[in-house]
Amino acid sequence: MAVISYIEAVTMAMREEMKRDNQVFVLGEDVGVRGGVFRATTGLYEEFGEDRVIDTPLAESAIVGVGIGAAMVGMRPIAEIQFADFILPAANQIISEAAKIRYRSNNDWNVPMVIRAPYGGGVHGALYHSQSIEAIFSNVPGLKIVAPSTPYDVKGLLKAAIRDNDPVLFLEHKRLYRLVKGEVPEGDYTIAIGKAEVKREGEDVTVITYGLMVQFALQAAEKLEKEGISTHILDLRSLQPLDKEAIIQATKKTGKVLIVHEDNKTGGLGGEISAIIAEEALFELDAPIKRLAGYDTPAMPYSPPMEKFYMLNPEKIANAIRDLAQF
Amino acid sequence: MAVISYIEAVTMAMREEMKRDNQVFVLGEDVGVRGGVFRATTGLYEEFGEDRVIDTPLAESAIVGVGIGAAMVGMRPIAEIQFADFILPAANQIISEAAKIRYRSNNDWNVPMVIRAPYGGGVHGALYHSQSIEAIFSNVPGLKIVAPSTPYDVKGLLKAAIRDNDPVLFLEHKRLYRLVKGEVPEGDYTIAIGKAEVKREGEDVTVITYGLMVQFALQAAEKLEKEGISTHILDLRSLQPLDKEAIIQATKKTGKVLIVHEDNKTGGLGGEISAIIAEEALFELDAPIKRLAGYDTPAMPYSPPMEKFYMLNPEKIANAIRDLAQF
Amino acid sequence: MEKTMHSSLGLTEQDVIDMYYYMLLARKLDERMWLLNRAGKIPFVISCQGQEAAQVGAAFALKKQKDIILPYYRDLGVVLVFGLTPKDLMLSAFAKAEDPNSGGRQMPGHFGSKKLNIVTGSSPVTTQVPHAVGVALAAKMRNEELVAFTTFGEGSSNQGDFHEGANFAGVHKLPVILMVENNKYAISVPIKKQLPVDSVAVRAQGYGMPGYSINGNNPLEVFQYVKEARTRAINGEGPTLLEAVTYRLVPHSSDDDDRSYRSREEVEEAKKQDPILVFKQYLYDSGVLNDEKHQAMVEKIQREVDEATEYAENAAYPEPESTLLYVYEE
Amino acid sequence: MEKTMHSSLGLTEQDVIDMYYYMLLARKLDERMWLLNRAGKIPFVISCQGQEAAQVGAAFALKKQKDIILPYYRDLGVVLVFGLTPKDLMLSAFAKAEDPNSGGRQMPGHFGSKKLNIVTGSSPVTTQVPHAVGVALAAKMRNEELVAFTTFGEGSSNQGDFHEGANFAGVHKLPVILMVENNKYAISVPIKKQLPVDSVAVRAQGYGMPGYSINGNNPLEVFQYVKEARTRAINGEGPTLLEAVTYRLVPHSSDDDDRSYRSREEVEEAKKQDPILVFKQYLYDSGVLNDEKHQAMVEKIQREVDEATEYAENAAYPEPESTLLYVYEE
Ligand SMILES: Cc1ncc(C[n+]2csc(CCOP(=O)(O)OP(=O)(O)O)c2C)c(N)n1
Ligand SMILES: Cc1ncc(C[n+]2csc(CCOP(=O)(O)OP(=O)(O)O)c2C)c(N)n1
Ligand SMILES: [Mg+2]
Ligand SMILES: [Mg+2]
Repeated sequence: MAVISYIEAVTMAMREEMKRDNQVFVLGEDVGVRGGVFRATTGLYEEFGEDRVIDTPLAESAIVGVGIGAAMVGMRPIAEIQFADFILPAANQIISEAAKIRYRSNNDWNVPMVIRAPYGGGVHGALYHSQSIEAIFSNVPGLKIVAPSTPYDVKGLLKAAIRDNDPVLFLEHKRLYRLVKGEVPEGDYTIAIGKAEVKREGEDVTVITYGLMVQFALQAAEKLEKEGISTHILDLRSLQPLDKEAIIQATKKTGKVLIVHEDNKTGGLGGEISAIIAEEALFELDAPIKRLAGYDTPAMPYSPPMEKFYMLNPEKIANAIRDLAQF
Repeated sequence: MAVISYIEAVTMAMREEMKRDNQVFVLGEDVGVRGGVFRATTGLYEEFGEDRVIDTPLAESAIVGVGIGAAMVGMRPIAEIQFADFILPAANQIISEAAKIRYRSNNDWNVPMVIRAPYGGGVHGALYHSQSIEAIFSNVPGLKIVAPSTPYDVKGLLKAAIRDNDPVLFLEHKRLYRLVKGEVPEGDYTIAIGKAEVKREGEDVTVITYGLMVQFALQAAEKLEKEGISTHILDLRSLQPLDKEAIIQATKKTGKVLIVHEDNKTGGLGGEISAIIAEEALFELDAPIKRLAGYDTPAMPYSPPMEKFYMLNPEKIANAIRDLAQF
Repeated sequence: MEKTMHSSLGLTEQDVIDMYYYMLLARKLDERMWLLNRAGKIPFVISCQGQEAAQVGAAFALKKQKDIILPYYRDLGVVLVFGLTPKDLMLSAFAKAEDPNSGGRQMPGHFGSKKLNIVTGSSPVTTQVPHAVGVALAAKMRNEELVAFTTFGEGSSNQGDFHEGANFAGVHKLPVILMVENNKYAISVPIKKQLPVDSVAVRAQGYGMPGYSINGNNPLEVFQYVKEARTRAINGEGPTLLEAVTYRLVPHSSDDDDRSYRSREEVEEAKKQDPILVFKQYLYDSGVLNDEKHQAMVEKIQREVDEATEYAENAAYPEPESTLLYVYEE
Repeated sequence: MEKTMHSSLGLTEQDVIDMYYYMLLARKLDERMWLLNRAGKIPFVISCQGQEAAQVGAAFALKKQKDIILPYYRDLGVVLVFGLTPKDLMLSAFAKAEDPNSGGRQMPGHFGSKKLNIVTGSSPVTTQVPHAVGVALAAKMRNEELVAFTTFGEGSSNQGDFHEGANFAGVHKLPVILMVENNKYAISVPIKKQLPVDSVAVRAQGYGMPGYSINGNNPLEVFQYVKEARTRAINGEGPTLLEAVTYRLVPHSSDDDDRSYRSREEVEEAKKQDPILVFKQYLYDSGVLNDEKHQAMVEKIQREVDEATEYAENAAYPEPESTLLYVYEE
């Protein structure tokens, strides 16, 4: 089994799906000859040609809207939004259109489309190349949202997303692109959208998180183990639909829950997760449900000391786990 | 003191502010001669002329974006989005621009603008004229959100919003426009953004809500009083920033919290409210934190039996309060 | 109009009688819906009145079961030609379970039927333009001989999605026809407050495509231009922007009152160009139609509208719980 | 260029020397930033190289402290003329607390200074177009004699905000100048995949405003057209769309490698039209500049860039906790 990076897993999944099904195609800014500004589409233009790897004009609403049109007649577009921060011009097409088409047509039409978007900070990206955008789309029934944390999950979930008959927003953490490598089988496998995974078993404190923060939480847990604190880590993987059952099980495991996300705290996904627990597993709790999240500022500044101040890291997570363990 | 409707309070606040400050102006679709499709701007065109009551082309991103430009140089635009459902083409201007301008310029520039948007259902508006959109904007530091429930609050909060030096999304529930009347003083008063209000004192169950649901909750409480159940009702009024202190106080009051909103449950504002309580007042609770909210479908259908099935109403709220009281 | 215009366009007498029939059917259905609304039987109507010629003329130039259409809310005339029946449309107006457009989920005017190649529509204006371009892109990728046809109002041509969609279509030379139905108003806002130009068609130049402003009260002229646009599209020559100039004869919708923003004289003046009257006159002048035939047609339509109304009124509502279905694939 | 072009435009010898000075200053600052980036001292650069003539020519046609500008990320030349200093710009490149644009919060290239009438910019492209229109609307409402001037790339002209903003400006005949800096690429995407037309300027017709495609390598031509546009705007004749045709001489940004998508020959060919060289030649030919004066200017600029770099490198970072400031009014 090859050990590859997170971004290579993105590319591998797309390549395999494009080979398997010639309805699958890629469209976005700079995805062609350039292979994407992050290189996620490297080699696809050469292999599948410019008809199936389309460099679009700089217009996100058209990228998504044209994708929707093609998807409705049975194509399987993978639309790349260059940075998640630039998805907002397409908000209307995603929320009013893609997510509502099956419902509004009473199951007559549907939109089998994936929208890939590199998100997240810690990359000197400043206010507009660092944002987490999942919360904005987490109140949108009809849309699925996936945010994997490992190369293995990337491949399995991206393939599942491409084969899904509903629109999927596929969030790739930019910092993970080259930070994390892992074993990824060459052949075909998918991971069901909507299923979380326990990434580490533990007894004292439960961390519920996703994306880059899974990796940071694992590092924190490693460290805390030496202090005698045992951390249980649930990787949500899918943000919509959430795996409620897994959230409740993970809560029961330790009775102390820390929800971690890089996105702003207020109005972030942590609220929903906490509410599920407070509604359905309140009496399993031995401590308040804690949220460790980004500050409520408009994303993170460029200046290194400010970015560092803003970003979560394994230390901050370890501290929060420790506090909760001692509660 | 005059008894006026919710929508008349909207008009009164705008008229008084336009008289007071000639930097205040209105722009939007059909706001001029037509006086708005709901008639919120009735009479303003006649009184202030077409330069200050501007019928714009049909383009929400421009309505907001042009407003931002004018606001940055010191005007005080009130932009009307005809239906909240149609705010999404302007999502980029609101979230990437209006909300981030003060922060990104290190306090050099700011955007004193109000965006008014009629939202909510129960008006035969079907999927695209019934939506609640607050959740999409509740994860946006830099933006304020207000959603009043009474004519008195409308006037005081809209005046505060117009005088605010940051952008305010002002959500008016369409169903309340003519449903609710109340006493509203002619003269000048404002209500601080960020302050909730207890709309009814009670002992058994706390309802935390906003907008139309405040009125429905009051009706439910009235009914339950006869059954011997005493309901405490907190009207949030401002959704961003949330009045945390008031939420915690209201929780302490009864130990049993029901959060009610018309918007979809998953990813709705209820999650954030619940999380605040579970984080900061967990041990005040005598029961799970319950959320009564819209179903997780893409807004409500047109067909009357479906709309009725979807919409919350005083009976559904009373049932939820009763269940919690008996917990 | 020249008396023989239709034959020079290759249309038979039966064709033009059919055209007229669909125009009149659209009008009569629309009028009935207003009556039903005023009688409190249906909550909402949005009208085609004044735009039937543009709609029917265009639809006749397309190939049913082959071309894919993305109509906007006023396009009663288009969808009737494409196969939605009076009954289907009344079921939608009454929001009944059998409504093929949305099962009663959407307001009337939100058309859609996969089997009839009518793509589902929504309320936020102009979102269908990029969709049409995407449909055309798929057709090009698959080498399918079809065009995507979409319509929208002149007010809606000011939305960003128009620009982005048109530009994409132009760059990729896609088989798509964008037809603006310019009815002079966006609700209450007159052209001069919406557009700094006399014609939306001039915008075509910015997208490297031909653009024509045509008489939307003449179904034959619209037929001709759409047909030519279709031929260009099929031949790989790319998209076309058409502007069919019409007039909205009634208020924006049943919730609107147009007296506050336009004079009765203006409306009366426009009624003289009512496409139904103009085309009827043409058919009489060409000897294709006469009072007798016309009367028979009116009666037939009357019956169809009556039957559709009766059926829809008595049809079942959707089950309340069905509200929860089809958020995702099931 | 005619040797006397500048005087026929009413520009003095000193004016054109100043123009050249700002062009060269922008170039030298930009080159230094690349060096600093390659040396690992600053994380990011986005360049003006190749577009200095368009920028400086335009800025010279505007009135400082009166007109309001909304520049895009490449507009080093524009903002230098409007009063941001090399020190200010290096403080931004090093993300230091004193950076007047954003206090180190934004990437370099995100200009802003209220006291210099430079409106704060962001990264999502084209959002500044409606802002510029709003600034112009305010000016019109207040009867202020000023224009709003905004720039953006040709790729960005495909965003909906361009269309919506331009249309709004056209309808209200607002005093705004929209200038496209067409540098032939949007990152890696060449013109022919972005635009179905040869020139963005043709789009002006769709917005009822004049549109001109001009030589962006000639600061005097750009000066002339912007000046005329300004006069029209001030006279109440409304907006203008200008397209300054240039070439991006370096990769998109310090994160880009342009070898994968354009040939070295193409870039070398373009360098022959490098606006700095072309304008230098003009000044020599006109007898305004010679080797001696040029050398002195180069040395002065060298010193300014050195001093700015040194100052900024040694300046203090913002306090980490200041991250929390200014989300709302305080
Ligand atoms: C994005 C959006 N904004 C606002 C509306 C509300 N609205 C519905 S129709 C309409 C006017 C449309 O005018 P036009 O495009 O000219 O079409 P017409 O109704 O005249 O046929 C408006 C503003 C909407 N449906 N979508
Ligand atoms: C809305 C949005 N989408 C994508 C990007 C990423 N991006 C930054 S610059 C750029 C290309 C811009 O090209 P052009 O407008 O021609 O300007 P140039 O950089 O060539 O001067 C892209 C795609 C962005 N900044 N904003
Ligand atoms: Mg119209
Ligand atoms: Mg460019």
